[in-house]
Amino acid sequence: MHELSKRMLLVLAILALLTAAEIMALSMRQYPEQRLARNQVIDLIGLPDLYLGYGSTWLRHPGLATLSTVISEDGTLLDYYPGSFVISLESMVR
Amino acid sequence: MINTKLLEYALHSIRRRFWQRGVVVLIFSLLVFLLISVFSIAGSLRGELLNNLSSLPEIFVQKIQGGRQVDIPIDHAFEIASIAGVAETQPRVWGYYILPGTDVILTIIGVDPELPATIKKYEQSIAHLDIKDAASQSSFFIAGEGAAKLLKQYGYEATLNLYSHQGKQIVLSRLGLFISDVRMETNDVILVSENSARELFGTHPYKATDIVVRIPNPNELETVKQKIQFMFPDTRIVSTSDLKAAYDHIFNYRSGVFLALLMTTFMSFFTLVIDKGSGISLDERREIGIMKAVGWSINNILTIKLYESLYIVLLSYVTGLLAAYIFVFEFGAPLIIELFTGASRLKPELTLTPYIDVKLLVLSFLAIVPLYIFASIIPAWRASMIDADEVMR
Amino acid sequence: MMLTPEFIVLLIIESVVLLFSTIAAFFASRLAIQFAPQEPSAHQYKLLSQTYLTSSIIQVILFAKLASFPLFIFAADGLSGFIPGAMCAVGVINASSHGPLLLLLKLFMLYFIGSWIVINKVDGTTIDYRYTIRKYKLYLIIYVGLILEVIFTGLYLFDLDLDAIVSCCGTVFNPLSSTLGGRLLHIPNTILLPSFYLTFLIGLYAAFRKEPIVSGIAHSLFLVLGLLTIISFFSTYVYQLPSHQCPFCLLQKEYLYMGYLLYPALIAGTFFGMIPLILKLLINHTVDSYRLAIIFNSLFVLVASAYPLFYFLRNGVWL
Amino acid sequence: MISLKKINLNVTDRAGRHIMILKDIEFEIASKEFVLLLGPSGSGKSSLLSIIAGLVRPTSGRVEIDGKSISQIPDQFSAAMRRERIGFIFQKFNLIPDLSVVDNITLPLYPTDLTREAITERVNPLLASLELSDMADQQVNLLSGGEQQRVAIARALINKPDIILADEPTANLDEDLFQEFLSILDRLKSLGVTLILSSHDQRFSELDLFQSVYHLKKGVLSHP
Repeated sequence: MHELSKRMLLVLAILALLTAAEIMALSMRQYPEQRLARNQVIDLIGLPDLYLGYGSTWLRHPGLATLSTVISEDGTLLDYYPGSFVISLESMVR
Repeated sequence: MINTKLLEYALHSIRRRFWQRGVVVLIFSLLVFLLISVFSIAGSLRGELLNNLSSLPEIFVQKIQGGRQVDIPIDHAFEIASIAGVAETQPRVWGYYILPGTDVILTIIGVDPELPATIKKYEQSIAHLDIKDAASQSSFFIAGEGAAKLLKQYGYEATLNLYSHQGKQIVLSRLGLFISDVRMETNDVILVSENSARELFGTHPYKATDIVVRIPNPNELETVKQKIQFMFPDTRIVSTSDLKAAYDHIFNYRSGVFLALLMTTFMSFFTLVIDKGSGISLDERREIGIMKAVGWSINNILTIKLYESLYIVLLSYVTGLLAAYIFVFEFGAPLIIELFTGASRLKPELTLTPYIDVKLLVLSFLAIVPLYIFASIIPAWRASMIDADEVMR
Repeated sequence: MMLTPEFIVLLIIESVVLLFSTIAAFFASRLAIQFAPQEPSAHQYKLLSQTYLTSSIIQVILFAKLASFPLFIFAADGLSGFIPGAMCAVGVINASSHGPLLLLLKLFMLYFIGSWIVINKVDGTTIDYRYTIRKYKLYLIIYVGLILEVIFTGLYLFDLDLDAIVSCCGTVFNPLSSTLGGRLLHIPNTILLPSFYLTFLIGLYAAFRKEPIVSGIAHSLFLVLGLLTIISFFSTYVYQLPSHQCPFCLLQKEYLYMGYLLYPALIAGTFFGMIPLILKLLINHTVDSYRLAIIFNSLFVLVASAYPLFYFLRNGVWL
Repeated sequence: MISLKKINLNVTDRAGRHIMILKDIEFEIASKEFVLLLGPSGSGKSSLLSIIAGLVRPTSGRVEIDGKSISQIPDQFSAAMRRERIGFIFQKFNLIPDLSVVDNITLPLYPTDLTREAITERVNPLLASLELSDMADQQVNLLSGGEQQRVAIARALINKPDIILADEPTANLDEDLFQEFLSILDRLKSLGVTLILSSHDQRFSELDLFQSVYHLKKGVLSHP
């Protein structure tokens, strides 16, 4: 009984330590060269948004899209992508 | 103070009823795993965007007519440049190009034609660069990774034929490809010279798609913004601070968390119904009866039941957490990433830079552990109330 | 109404606490009326079994409350970004009129539930269920307190005005302003500090001599003085800025989350210091929690006084 | 030492019928006395023992051990009394099947604040005296009937009780295991323990082991 329960506590302790180690390792892990390349490319192309692979144009650059681009794209899209998804900056800036 | 023997007994009884307890641990760690993975991915992407904002031009000026964006006259750029605090303004021509006969949408961005000469500045982000004859090229293109792969299927590798909006064919020769590290930003991008872009989109020579404005001192951002708005009432001005607020809105830390935590709560209660609803198995009833007969008090039994619940919920939380971080940041979240990438022909591959959100860890812990402990009170009480005499008969 | 993740979790925990405290209150009210352990009827046996349920629920409620109190401050701190003028939790809590009252009620409830747990432990050692009925009547009062707390949290959240400019620790706690914090801080440090250390010593002496009444009074005074001196004196040394008197910025990252060590030590120390008096008044039973009181209070005073001492050693001058 | 005053026990079964199990039981047991409780199965012997152990509350009447009533006291006190003073031997052994021999024997000591070392010191001589040392870590359900009986006895003796309650201990034991149990009873006699043994086995009445013998039929006690 004693060894088995000690082993179970050990399992929990080891998992907790592993998690802490993983979190430490991840927070330490920077990618300087990748960061530099990305900064250069953003400076070159000057567009903010990541390519998350959307079919419609306004979703490629929601940052620069206006509500009208949604409607011009496909009115029905509004239901599928709720209006709040596009950055209707008009509503954002109070 | 704490009777370690009771803790030992509780742990041993978990081990003995492994399957019934194991199911609960599995469901709970899956729950924590899902919650933490989804938010780590969202957080990582958001972190990526916010980092990019630092090297973006501070303001984008778009001309709006009838609610739609139209091309902006280039002389606006000169007037904006005159505003104090503005370092430089640059009219840009960019747009979308749908490869004829396919559903592939490419982003065509026009940059100043002397780029081949100044390409050195962006060397880090471009590969397969044939620098030697770069300077002489006028009609060049640099393709993003996804776009290049796709165009290869259509036979365009070294050269690219685009059809301008009048139907005229424009032939461009490849200057280089964006490296895969920046594919998140440039996966569908085709960089061409401004002249080719104008020819492709048929933009009026004195007009541009929009104007970017660089303002070195962030404090002057708002004032310059108001000045431009005052100067050109029919323009829409997007600043990086708006973008930042917008990204928060999109990744919507709040409503996302709200939904996820609500889901967690329902799921945890649902799991508990399964686990505790199943009542106490016959041999467990007999065991408690025997324990009470040989001298265990009701409080002792409540204590070991509490230890059991604590161990189970802690084990589930830690396993779920560890699994989530390894799954997301070591293996790139194979399946769950699809949640974040829409459907499109250009296969988007996201590289997730590590993102640790301590607040989320604390909140998910507090959303799950107290609930489980509360829900395990009543079953533990029912177990401790078993009548020893009747069970041993 | 502002729904940040912290408030969502807080509301989840508070609603579960409310649900279970209502269950416990239902049983407690029946127990308080019908409990007569001497007659061996089946009904009494059922009531007896329900005492275990209610005490387990109340013990878990205490732990939930111990978690939800810092979470409330953490949530308020999280809101400081959205409320203009609020730099930390103080501003947010003052953003609605119910804020400070809610905070005091939450603090008071910790002590109240804690005392119930101690009474429950003592009742467990009596062979004739001497205090059982009284402890369940006491729980009904706690239940009213819990309801009040939920109502005040709701009120606080609903009339949280996000656009109104609020004053944060700068004005709230500076002696000149007329706010509650301000008036309390009219007491200059030259009086506050010696009385703080004096009540600490009296408490220590009473704890050694195991005097419940003196210890109880001294420690309750010490709690009030402790909170005041943290705000007006010790916090300035933590922030090393004479004008910055704020009790919540201690909880932030740049000050090594020192608040999470100081406040629990003060609360635990004063709680264990007051328990002998509370138990004497409520159930006339003597309990010896003095050792814990001494440990926690000295820890609190040591850590708190370390800041000005180190500051003086390093810079050779007081703030 | 143990005195039962006007113990009545009636129970309502699932069908709601009131069944009288024990009626006006009244008797005294001196310390170190061996008492035999004879009666057919179902005559309320087990309930009487459970009442003495404080496991069951009598409908009326009082049970006193050394003058202190144990029938109306809170559970933690009656549990503590069972833990410190009473050893229970059951007819079906009532061992926890998937625990090892040692864990079963030391089960009563878990709630106490004895250290693990103190417990092993106490359990080893007991294992030796009941020849269980070599199977100490085996799972109980793999043992034979006789061995399980010895484990149950060891469990009853682990907390050095001064009262042993044995409820039909020899019900499913064959002849030589019965003799073996008798030798254990002799050893208990030398330990100076108070024993209450309930059985329907007449063989016990021929022994001169028991100072007093009671007959229990349909809940009524008679002292021949």
